[in-house]
Amino acid sequence: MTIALDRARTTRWLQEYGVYAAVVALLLFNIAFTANFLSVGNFRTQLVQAAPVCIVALGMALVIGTEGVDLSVGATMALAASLIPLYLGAGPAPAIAMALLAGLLAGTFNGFLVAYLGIQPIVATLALLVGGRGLALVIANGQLVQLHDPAFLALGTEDVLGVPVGVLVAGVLAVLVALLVGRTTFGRALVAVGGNRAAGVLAGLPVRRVLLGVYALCGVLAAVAGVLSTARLSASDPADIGLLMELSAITAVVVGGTPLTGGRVRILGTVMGVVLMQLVRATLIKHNLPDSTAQMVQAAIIVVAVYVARERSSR
Amino acid sequence: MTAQMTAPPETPAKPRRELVASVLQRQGAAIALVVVVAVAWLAFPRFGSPDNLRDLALQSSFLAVIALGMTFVIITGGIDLSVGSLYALGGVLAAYGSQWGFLAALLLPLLVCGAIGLVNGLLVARTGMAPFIVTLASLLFARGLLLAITDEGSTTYQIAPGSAFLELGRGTVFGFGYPVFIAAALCLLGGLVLRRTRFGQSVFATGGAEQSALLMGVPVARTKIAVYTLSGVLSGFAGALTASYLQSGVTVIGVGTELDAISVVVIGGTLLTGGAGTVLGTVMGVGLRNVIQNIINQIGTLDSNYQSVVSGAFLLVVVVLQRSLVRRR
Amino acid sequence: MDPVLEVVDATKEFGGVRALDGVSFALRPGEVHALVGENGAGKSTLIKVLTGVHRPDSGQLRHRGEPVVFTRPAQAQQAGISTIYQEVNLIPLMSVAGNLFLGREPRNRWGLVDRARMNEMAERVLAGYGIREDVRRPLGTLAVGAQQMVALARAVATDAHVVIMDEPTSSLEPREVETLFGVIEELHRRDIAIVYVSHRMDELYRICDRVTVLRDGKHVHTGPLAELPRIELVSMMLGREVGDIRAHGTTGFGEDHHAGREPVLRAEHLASGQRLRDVSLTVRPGEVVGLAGLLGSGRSETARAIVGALPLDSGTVLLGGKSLPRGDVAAAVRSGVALLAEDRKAEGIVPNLSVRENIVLAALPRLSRFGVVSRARQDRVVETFMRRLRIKASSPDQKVAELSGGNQQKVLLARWLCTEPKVLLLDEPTRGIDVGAKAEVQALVDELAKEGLAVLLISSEMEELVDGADRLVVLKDGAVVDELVGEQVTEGNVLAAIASGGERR
Amino acid sequence: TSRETQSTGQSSGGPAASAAAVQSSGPGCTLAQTGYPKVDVKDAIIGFSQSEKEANPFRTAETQSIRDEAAKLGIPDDKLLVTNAQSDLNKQISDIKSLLDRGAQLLVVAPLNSDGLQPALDAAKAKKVPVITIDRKVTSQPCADYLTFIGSDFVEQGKRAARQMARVTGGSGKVAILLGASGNNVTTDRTKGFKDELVNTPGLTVVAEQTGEFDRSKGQAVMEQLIQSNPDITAVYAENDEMGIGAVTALRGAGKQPGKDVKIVSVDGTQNAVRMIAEGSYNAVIESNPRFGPLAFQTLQRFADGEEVPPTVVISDDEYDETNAAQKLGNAY
Ligand SMILES: Nc1ncnc2c1ncn2[C@@H]1O[C@H](COP(=O)(O)OP(=O)(O)OP(=O)(O)O)[C@@H](O)[C@H]1O
Ligand SMILES: Nc1ncnc2c1ncn2[C@@H]1O[C@H](COP(=O)(O)OP(=O)(O)OP(=O)(O)O)[C@@H](O)[C@H]1O
Ligand SMILES: [Mg+2]
Ligand SMILES: [Mg+2]
Repeated sequence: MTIALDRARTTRWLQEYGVYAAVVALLLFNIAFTANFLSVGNFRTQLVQAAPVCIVALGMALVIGTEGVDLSVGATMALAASLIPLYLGAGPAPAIAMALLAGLLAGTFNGFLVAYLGIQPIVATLALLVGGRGLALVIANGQLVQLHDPAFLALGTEDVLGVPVGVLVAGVLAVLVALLVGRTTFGRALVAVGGNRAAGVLAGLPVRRVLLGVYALCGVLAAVAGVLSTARLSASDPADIGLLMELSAITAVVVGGTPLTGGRVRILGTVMGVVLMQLVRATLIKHNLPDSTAQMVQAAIIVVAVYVARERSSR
Repeated sequence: MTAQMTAPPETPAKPRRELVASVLQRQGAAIALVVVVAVAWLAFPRFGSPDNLRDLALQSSFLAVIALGMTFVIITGGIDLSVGSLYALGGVLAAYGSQWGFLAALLLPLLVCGAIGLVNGLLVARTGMAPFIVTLASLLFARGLLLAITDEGSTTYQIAPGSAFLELGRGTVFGFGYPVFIAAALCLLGGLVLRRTRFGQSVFATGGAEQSALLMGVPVARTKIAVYTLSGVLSGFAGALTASYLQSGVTVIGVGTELDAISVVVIGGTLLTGGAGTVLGTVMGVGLRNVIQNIINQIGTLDSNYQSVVSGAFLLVVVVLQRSLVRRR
Repeated sequence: MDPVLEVVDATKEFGGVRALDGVSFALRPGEVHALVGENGAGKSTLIKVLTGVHRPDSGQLRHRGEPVVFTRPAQAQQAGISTIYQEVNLIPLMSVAGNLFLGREPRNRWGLVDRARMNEMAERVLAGYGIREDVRRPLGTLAVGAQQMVALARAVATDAHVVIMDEPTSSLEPREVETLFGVIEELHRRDIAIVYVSHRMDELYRICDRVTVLRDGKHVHTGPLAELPRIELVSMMLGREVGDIRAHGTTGFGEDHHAGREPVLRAEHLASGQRLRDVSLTVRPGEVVGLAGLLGSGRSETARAIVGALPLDSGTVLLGGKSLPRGDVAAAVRSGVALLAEDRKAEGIVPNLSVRENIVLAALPRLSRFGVVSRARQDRVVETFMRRLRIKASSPDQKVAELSGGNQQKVLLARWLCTEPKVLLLDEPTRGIDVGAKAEVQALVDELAKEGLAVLLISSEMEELVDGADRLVVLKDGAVVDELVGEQVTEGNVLAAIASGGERR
Repeated sequence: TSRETQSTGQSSGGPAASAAAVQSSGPGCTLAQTGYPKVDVKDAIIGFSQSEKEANPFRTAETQSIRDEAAKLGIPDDKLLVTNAQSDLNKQISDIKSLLDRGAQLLVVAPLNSDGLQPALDAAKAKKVPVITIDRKVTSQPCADYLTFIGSDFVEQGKRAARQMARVTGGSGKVAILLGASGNNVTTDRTKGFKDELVNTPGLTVVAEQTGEFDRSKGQAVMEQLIQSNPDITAVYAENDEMGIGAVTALRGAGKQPGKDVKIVSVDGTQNAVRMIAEGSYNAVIESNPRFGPLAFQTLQRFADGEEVPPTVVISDDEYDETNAAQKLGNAY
């Protein structure tokens, strides 16, 4: 009896805190077995690399919370990136504004398809995944463009209060999104829509507007990630930026304990999910494992992490 | 295809308007296909050439085999993202196995890809993990395995020119490649299994309302395991066919094929939420995709960047149309 | 007599909640055995243990004296135990025939499903239950009652020697209930043992031989039913003294109310497709208006139309003299209309959210400023209503999915009350909740009306309607056929109105 | 029999200058041998199948070079059919078949992959249409399955990169390799050549090899990781310029001076990389010449004229380093 109870408790604990435990375990492993791991520079690198994925994953977590999914985030990043060189002549602010506007439009478009036309999220956003990058390439005339505007590039290189700009942005956004989910009517409505849409309708929630808002937000966040990645790369590269980002983001969200069935959003978990996957990648590279092994190990880690964090059906 | 496959499930026999609407909805892809083909035939003189049609059929056959498995998976309410990787892996294994003869070339990919599909199924059915994430992991795993057996992709296994296995992908009847007939036969069989066997009924029941199906005594777990295994086997088989056709186990194929397969299944009218769908619809979806692709080629002057924009827009149009037809009902 | 099916000392926990606590239960061959208890007493759980849906944490299952372990419902079915579960558990997208024969489809000599024969057999079987629908239609397009009959036909069609029915009548209309009882008698004659769960006392006394009472997951009593006075049965279920209960009536309703003059709600000529043809009604503050009619007469549709959840072809809804925008639920809620939906699971609770979050869901705009929810105000509201409605939950943070049906219903009622509505539309507010909770809900409705709330009450239970309503609007085929006021509100008049279809006027 | 192929372009300066080809070995192929019809290039319908989107400079320059040469020869627009397979092997096969269907009499193909184009080649063979593959060799029979291959020797590129590496590092140091996409034979060859040649410089050791998938941002991300775990890296060999440029950004971010603290050698010859050499933040680039137009059309013409065509025509690749980068910047693509 007590054994059973202990097991139940352990399970619950793992479910709740599994990602954190995994992050800690991986950190310990690296400290023990990876050369030069314990250095400020190294942690900076990990955070800087994780920042764009994290920003995208925040938006993805919201979408997943509504029982949806957004496959077009990578394409949206490309769209945002493709616009930057066109407007950078007018200064970084207009360029960034245009990029974010593109993200907003892309997201709103997805949201419209999902909320007002009732198209299933996977298919609705698949259309933009297929066409969006093409559009970005058309805008950019198919070319990578080297950027030279120092103010814009500073976004990718400078620190504020000793923290890289990208990391700072990701951190602030994470806090804001967490507050949005936990404290606002919008956040409540979002989770309720994901948990039981029909009930949301009858409770007088603005279900469609909430969905539209969630996808729009996801689009904007993807665009933010696109801007930051572009600044970091010091080039607008619509062909490659954000490639397979949708899968990375979804993985991070799910590994972080947000179920794909909606009705629940875990923001801190999502951030930890991003950190976990980043550490996994870093570990594999640092130990110079060949691509084949790296991919198989990643697969195994995803399965184990999600297995531990899954919602158990009692039997 | 035969009458059994064409018959939409549970035709409501009552009012005619309802019937028309339901046919439009269920066979939306077929109707769109007819329209698109007619337009292409009129607009592009070379579209109707035997060579073009043969190539169209052949190219469609590989995707059709993969999408067949995907149809089963999606009807159970699941999704299989690993098919693209398994397709590539299957091709490599077939080429590798061909050195020991026909049977090895055929069985090796079926066994390995089937085993990965089985693991997908076990994880989905027994642990309650989301199919999306389970198959995403096996997408990575299968790619990794493929790289491992090809020295990080540096070795491409060739099928010896005299090998009997080559005939499978390269033989023709009336100029149409064997894969066309094989895919047609598989789809026919798949349609029959889906519509006319208890297993097929279990597939529909599992996707329609899993909890109810369980209470009604449907072997839900076994059904899920079976469909993921089937999807794995079929992807591996499509890979083997492709390898035979290409004479080698090419490592660079199959990237993004899962999205192709999902979109053709959806275009074919199968609900992503599960519980409804037809094999015929999927076949039509495959046809539609490849005809559009072919038309883009016929135009010839379309900038390569615009091609994906057109594909995306097209997918959107079909899905929106289909949705509005469903709504109308 | 040896029991055909028996559990000994079964215990089952769900994450800390002990749904069954050392329960033993034995079913004798050929008997109709009633299983009763409050909401959340563990009836459904016990049934699920008997049929292999759940495996008990401890305890033993015996089938015909032999210890067995059912790991899947399919195994119990193969052993001859068939079940109609509490919620209609069929496949909505699958055809009626497909549902009926799922898993035992007739096959031709190639082993393929013989659809023609299956449809023909299905038609024949269902005709015996008074259902003459196209069996190729998706099951989901049938009315709920008809679906329930399909489930019944399915359960009985297998050659079972045990049939378990978990609240089979909760969504049946009287005629269908009679059909069901006919089937039960037939099964009784064939010496098939039946477990019968229901909250309706009349039914139990009419058809059951013996009764087992559960309370809070524990076994309380097993014995012959006929000699057990009704009031004693109820007292065992509730765990209260007999005298305590006698003081209350059969329903929780009190006297008629004093309604205001001017109607606060006025619905005029509502029409929507085939389902709603012409419905006009008014509700005054402090008045309980009942909506009577058979299943499928359009009562739920009327309520949905009033809040804007049903697209209207024509008609207007006026609230306090101002017309509500069509098809805008949010606007209706904002103006003070609240609908407690019929289907608690599908349209009511948000299962993943806590009791607290479920309660404040509809009132969020009032509890927040600039879109930010005020914790303090929220907690105050939640606490007030949890106390007032006596919601049994371990804490406001408990997931609502873990509550019993009756408590879930109260949470939903609380959700609407905290929006401080002017008009409350209650669609089957006591369906599937136990006698105790039912009386509480009824008393609450009464109290609310006294406070000046306008209430529209939809119920399939005649007693509830007649006792509760000050005025009754009778619907038939989507149109108002009669209106009964004051003294006219009697069971007989309602039935007459339905039967004559409005000729009385 | 080997033969020197002459450059058609100006003798110096212009982009076409580097399009000069060196000879190759093996028995030649003649029109008579194949029994193909004689088709004059200027009057023929010519099909060009590009493999990937023209999103990187190499592909852009390659397609442009074909178009430019066709224009130069006075071939009208509607007689040069161009398709793009968008990195989809099956699509390239369809593309080639559809080119044949549309009446192409001569084919120039930039294969997506060395293996897997057999069905398309067979279709061309059946229609007696000669096929020249450019930039990537296919594993089929020259003269029988295709006419000839024009392209760089990727192994040789790797070797030259290793020699440059030895030169710029002074023969000692720790090298990180940024590999191309896995499963790509360009990756395989450039790696093999580099490692084979590197053996001759015992002072240089490879300490890490990780894929950057020919992508700038992946190259950058991998490099950032490697700098942290192996701070003693003194040189980077990137298998294309994009990853090399990514490495430059990564090194700058880590506070190192690319080109000085850490030497960078890569293969391709894009404007961006060559400019960096001139600026001193890059060390050497081995060119991978994309200007196949002149050579391709020339070879087809010679074949039509009945001359013998060698099975492999190696295009000459230039080399950029600190000595010539500034003045040859115009050559880069
Ligand atoms: N799957 C489950 N997970 C968690 N708790 C559960 C689950 N199923 C039942 N419970 C809990 O077990 C207890 C018994 O529930 P059960 O459904 O057996 O009650 P019941 O007697 O059938 O009530 P009702 O009359 O409302 O149908 C309740 O407290 C319920 O919340
Ligand atoms: N999804 C549906 N498709 C077609 N007809 C439907 C559907 N849902 C309900 N109906 C029909 O609409 C009519 C009214 O529905 P409903 O049964 O909800 O009425 P009601 O009077 O509210 O009954 P109750 O609330 O007691 O179930 C019925 O004839 C029913 O068969
Ligand atoms: Mg129950
Ligand atoms: Mg109703």
